Amino acid sequence: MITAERKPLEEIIEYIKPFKRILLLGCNECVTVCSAGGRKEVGLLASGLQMARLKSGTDIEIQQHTLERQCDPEYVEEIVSMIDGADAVLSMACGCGVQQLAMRYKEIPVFPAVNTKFMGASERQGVWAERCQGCGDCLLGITGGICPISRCAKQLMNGPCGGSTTGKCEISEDVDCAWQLIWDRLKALGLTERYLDIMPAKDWRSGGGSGPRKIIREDLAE
Amino acid sequence: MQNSKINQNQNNKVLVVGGGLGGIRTALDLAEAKKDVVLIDNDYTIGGLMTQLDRTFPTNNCDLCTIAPHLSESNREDHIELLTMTTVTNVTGEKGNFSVTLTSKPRYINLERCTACGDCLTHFPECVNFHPGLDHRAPTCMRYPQATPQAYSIDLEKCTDVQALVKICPARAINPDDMPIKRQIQCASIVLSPGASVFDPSHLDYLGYKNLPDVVTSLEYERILSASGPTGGKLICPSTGKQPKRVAWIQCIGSRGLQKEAGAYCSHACCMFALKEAIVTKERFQDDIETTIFYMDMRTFGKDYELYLNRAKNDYGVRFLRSRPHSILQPEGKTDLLLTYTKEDSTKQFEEEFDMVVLSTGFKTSEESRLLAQRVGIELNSDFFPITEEFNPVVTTKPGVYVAGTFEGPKDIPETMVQASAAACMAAADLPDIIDEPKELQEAPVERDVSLEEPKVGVFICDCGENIGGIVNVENLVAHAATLPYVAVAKAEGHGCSRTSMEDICQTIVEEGLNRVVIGGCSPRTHQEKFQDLLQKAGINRYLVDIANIRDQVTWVHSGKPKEAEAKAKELIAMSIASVVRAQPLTDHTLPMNKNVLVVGGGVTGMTASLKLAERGYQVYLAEKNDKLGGIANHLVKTLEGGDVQAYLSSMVEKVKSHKKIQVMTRALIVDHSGMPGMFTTGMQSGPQMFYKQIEHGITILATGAQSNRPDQYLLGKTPAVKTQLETQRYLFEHPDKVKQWENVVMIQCVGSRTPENPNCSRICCQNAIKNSLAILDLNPEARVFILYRDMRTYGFQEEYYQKARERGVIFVRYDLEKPPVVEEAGSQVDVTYYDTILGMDITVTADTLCLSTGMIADHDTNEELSRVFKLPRTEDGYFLEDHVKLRPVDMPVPGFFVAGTAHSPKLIRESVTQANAVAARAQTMLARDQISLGAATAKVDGKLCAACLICVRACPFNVPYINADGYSEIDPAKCHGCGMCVAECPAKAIQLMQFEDDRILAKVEQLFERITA
Amino acid sequence: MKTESNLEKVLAAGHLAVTSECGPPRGCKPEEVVAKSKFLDGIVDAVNVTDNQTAMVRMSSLAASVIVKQQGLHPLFQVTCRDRNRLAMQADIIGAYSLGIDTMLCLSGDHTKFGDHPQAMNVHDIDSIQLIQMVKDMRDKGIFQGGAELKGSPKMFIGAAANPFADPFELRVMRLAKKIAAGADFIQTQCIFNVPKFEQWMEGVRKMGLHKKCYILAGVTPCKSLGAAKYMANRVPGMDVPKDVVDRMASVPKEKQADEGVAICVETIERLKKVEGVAGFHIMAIEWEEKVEEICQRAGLLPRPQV
Amino acid sequence: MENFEPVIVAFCCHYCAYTAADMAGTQRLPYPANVKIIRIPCSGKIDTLHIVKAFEKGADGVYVAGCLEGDCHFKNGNVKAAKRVAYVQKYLEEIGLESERLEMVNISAGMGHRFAELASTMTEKIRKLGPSPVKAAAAL
Repeated sequence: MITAERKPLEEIIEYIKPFKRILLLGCNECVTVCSAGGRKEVGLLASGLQMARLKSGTDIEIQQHTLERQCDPEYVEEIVSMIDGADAVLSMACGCGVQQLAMRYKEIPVFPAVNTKFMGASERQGVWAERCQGCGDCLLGITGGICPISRCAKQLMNGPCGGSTTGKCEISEDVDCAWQLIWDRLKALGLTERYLDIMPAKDWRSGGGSGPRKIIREDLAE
Repeated sequence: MQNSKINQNQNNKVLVVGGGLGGIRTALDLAEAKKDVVLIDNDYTIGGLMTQLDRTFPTNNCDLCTIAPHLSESNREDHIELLTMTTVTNVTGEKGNFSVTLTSKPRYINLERCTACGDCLTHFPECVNFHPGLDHRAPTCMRYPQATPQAYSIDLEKCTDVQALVKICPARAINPDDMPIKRQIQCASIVLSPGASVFDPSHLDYLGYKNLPDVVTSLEYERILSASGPTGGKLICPSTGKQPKRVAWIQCIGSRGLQKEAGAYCSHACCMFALKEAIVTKERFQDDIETTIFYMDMRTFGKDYELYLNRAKNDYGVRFLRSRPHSILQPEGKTDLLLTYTKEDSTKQFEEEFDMVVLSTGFKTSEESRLLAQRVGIELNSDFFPITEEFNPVVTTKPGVYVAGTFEGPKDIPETMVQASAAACMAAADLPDIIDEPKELQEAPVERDVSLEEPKVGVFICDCGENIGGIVNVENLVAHAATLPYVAVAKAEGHGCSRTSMEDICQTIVEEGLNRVVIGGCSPRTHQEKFQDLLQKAGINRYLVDIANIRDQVTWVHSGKPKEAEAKAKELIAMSIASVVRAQPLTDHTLPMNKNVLVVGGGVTGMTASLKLAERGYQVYLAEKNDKLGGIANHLVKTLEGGDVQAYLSSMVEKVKSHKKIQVMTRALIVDHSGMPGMFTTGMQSGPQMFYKQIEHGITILATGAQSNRPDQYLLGKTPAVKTQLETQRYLFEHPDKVKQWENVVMIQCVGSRTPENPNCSRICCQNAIKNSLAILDLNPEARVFILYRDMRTYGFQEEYYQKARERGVIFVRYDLEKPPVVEEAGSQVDVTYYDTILGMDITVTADTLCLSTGMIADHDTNEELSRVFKLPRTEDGYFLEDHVKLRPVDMPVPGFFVAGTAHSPKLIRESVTQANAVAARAQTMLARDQISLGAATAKVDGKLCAACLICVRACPFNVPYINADGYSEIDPAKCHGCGMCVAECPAKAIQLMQFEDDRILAKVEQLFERITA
Repeated sequence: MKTESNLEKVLAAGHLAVTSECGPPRGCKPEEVVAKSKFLDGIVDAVNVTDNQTAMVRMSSLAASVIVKQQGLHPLFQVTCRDRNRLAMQADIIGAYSLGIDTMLCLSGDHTKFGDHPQAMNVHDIDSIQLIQMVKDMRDKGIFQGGAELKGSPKMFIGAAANPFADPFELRVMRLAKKIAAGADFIQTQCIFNVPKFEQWMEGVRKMGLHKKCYILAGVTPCKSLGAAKYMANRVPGMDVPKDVVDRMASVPKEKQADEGVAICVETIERLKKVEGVAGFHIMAIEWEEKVEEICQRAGLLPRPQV
Repeated sequence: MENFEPVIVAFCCHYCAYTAADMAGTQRLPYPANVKIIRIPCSGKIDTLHIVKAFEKGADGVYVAGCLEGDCHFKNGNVKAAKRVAYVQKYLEEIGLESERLEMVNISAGMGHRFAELASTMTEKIRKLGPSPVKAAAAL
């Protein structure tokens, strides 16, 4: 899932300062799941903005709506009737959603209300952790199912650096050493021999090294 | 007349004597199983001793909160006739047909009229019985707000101006002409649970209790700690009013035959009681107060109690001194108390100063209950506790009369609850089978469909006598309410909860075609159900009412500021109106009840429960994993008291096998399970061929037992000279000649228990060692028996056998976990070396036999498998974990599941039998119904909004929500507890809690501020 | 002989080699490099020139190496993977060799979090093992990492680092094996205070015969003060300073602590000499270069052989 | 703002705090009428949105009252409530409201005194803070 976090309120207020009628849009996909931009957060932000604007003595009208997904044009089309009543759009979706809106509604400014963070997994209630950097050439099959690209601070592909201490990364005690995890798992799987193979320098083209990426499924693409 | 419901000619009811926690439980169990009960108590309100406790072990919960739901429950039950201030004066007849004379003292208050407003107390405090409780030094004013009945009581003798008192009551409930009432009732059986009183140490001069204010009993200390106690929860020394710095507890006051007039028994609960008080003290004051417990043996033998003891020691730093206190003195001119004591390993006297000393006083039967026993005609033992059946401690010497709780013998709350349910089971068995009552049929009014109607609100505002009307102008409130949107009718209602007002409200609803109701009155906590019932009677959905609490939370607390009070009352009423217009009709969730029972485990517990339920006509499936019934009892010979286990067991097996309604399945293995409470389906493989079959049942009883432990210690299994206590017992029985040749026998206690690996106490081993050593001495009086122990835990009446063993020369030597005995092989014998603390050296005994008290451990494999299949929680050491360790000791958290016997925790046969009976009673409360009602306050998911994010799945404390096959969250209303935590965390706002929907809460908020922003 | 490196010559001749370290200045002060070089002249066989050590910006290690070279010493050019991608690194290596630098050390590099530019991106296009492989291929196969032919190969004597004390311990020998397989000619270890643990690691090294495949220089550091010992014990990830070392530092008065630190260092070297497979020492006297001579003197490592 | 009378919303859990409020009534313990109680089944039902909405609509102060720690009838609702309150406190600061206007309290059913005491101290505290800036701005 894509994770995100609400931007500081101050920054959002600054974006929409010149505008009176705001269309605040949530997204019922990833940002709902990570509690950053679902119906609930839309309500909270609307209320907060309302208060902040009241305090500063400027009027604001906020229309709240949550789309099923902001990254699909068909869903984005849904708000076509609401756009007319707004001076600006504030989106609580990830960067994909914001861009989709901006592309579709060229005549109206669209602002992000969240910072898109990373592709992650739920560790437990309320905690999301980075698990993938979309390198486009998945290594998990040879690293015991644990990704050194997204989980090692130095993206080391051939083993732990000298800073690995009791299973933790040198950058923080809260961060697991990815290579400790990989090693433990390889051991559990009886695949420790595999570690001795030198993993060659990575080809980063698949990971964005050659510009914006696209996937085209010939059988589906029109 | 308060006894209007008692039908004089029927003997299909049970008399329950004593309205403490045990009596309430018995009455509730019977009532829920549709048996009629007369519950009497000699006090003004029910609740007993527990209402005076601050917190209870081992959860340290606030008691008031845990008992409250039970009390109001008992008042609501249709089958219970509650008579307070009432005693038994005579009993004639026999089982199935008793005739009992009851005498009630006058209350001088009409219960039907009294609204518990408290005006009488305010104006004539001296005339009103407000319970002083057991704390003679500092009475507490109002006992507790959940008092049942919700009424006061008048002490007319203390009243000088009766007329003035009568006038002060706005409800005209005071009746000075009230008379004692004598009445006769017929009943089929009687349950006695009048409780016990507490030992009074006043006559023990050396403890100074009478003269030194800072020497208090444990119950008094409890009152001082209690938030509703005399000091408002402030811990202070009574003499100085200052917070103490050093508090000591002295155990066994009035127990174990230690003092003059003390009982010879152990009082069972005092060790835990003292631990709790010390822990609560430490929790609140940490290092500001030092806590010391002077004890002989710490008896923490209950389920997970040993962990509690370890917590007190290790986490809270409570100090434990194994010692015998000699005296408590207060040196002239000082406020300190000087405690003199000797330690276990020397005769030297030590002195230490304390600010407060708490005497852990034990239980004692009261004169009153001895008299009761005499009147009822049951026999008492030398300690004045009832003589009971050897395998069934709730059965007395008189058929049809049962006992429970501390009246039966000293015990703690969970065991009281278990006995109370067991007594209910026994008492119910004496009743004729009931025919379905027409009573329930008559209340099924047709409900009007209001879902498409515009809201039409009726607002009814009580004056509650002066309580509301005396502070605010009710007419103003009515006038204001009438101006609000959707309000069709607004009127003043006098005492809204009185019969006449209720009728008026009902009529208005019908005549005006109202579809929403707001009551302005007292707390919804106490009165919501009453008004919900009223709506139902008036033909509209019961959930279309909202109560504005303008008494307890307005006029009572803002009486000094009538203007503000009136404004606030208006606001609260407006908020209720705004909220109720958004209320939607809700249906209580019900399920049809399958009346078959699955009992898992064919030991004594499982068989007892099976028989009890089969005898009531329910089909029982009894699944046993071995090829033979009887469980661990197959290995037992006799009980401590001399009961013949094998004879008991074989007759029980016979009965089970021949009962038409019991289907026994041996070699049975539970493999799958599904369904909801009241309609389960469980699949199992059984028999030599392991055939698979499915059973439909409404109740599941877990009686899977435990295993006897066999740790690899002290050469067990390496030489025949070393045996477990269980093996020893068999050996004594089978080879008496060999026993006669023994010279030395050593027993080691706590083998494999109370260790870091298995921290809990096995409960049964101390009495086992005593039992076997007495048996050895019977066969061979010359034998020298050594018992190496850590704490002797012969609780209750077992203590007397312990004393007997000491008298007969059994040598008791204490050892520490750090210095365990050492055992070495010595030919056919073993050398046992232990450290003697008194001699200060190692002693070696060459023993012919070494008996290891290895105790019990949970049946991990079985329990783990079953907990997985049934989704039930277990304790850390593998036993099943009940719903509430205190108040629901045999109910599992999943409705329809019960646990009994050693599957719950280690226990003796009679304790297991009691639990088995208790479980049978609890099961009958469900089996008696045709439908299971689950209430309406449950969370509901809107699948269209749900993002299947799992946040509700993780937030639910009861693991109810799940993502269904359609890909959205689903909450089973049968399992939902209605807390609303999922609702609050749902990021998609896809969940609503019925009765507390977001729009209703927000409507209240918006309404409150309408005036301000407008 | 694979290269012209002085260090390789010393090692190949069977001498115990000695290297030390020179941290480039944080500004345009070439004279500091000159001054540090003076302390080490004639004392060591090669001087490690660090590459933005602890993720703090300094004079580039290439430039500083050149200055060291100009002083007549043998620079040991350190390269980390943190700041440059494979193009930049290869360019620097070619440049270095062209300026007469023939010995280098391949490192992952400290994370920027610890330095003075925590905002900076960590490059890590390749890791240290891939770097070793890249240099080896440039030297032996004459090809760039991308596969194209190199016109004039850098004949680098390739070093790598090893930390016998980091976790998971059992991986430490295997990781060394990987570095050697990738092409490391010599190894410099993390500072050794815990000799028994190092011996344990060396046992593993010998078991795999790794000490025969490359030269292992044992790292040592003199503690300047009790504070420094404590800092290394508690704050530096992957450092193992046993309590008895700290206690020993604490047992002497403050003014004698420096001497004690040197004494411990010398004793450590003496103990390490007895460990089979140790081919020399890497003395890290951080901002204390003037003491290297004394240490070498007392440890009997002087004079340095002329090869 | 001479005669400023704050309006304070108290979200009280059914089992403990609301019962304590009733008990304050039974014992006739006066507290300021500024406090208006909204009953919820468990403090764990408190919704961050409802707290924020109360401020938006004009509350000068809000507090959430749950059972004592360890006493929650639904296991851990009060702990969850405390976390949510702390979260909203931060948000209030972002909006420009003093976080002291919001509080989490724990109270047992028997603590009528404590309830009255809390209501008084909360009212006093809010009185000192003055009217909510949001309400003040809306009034202009």
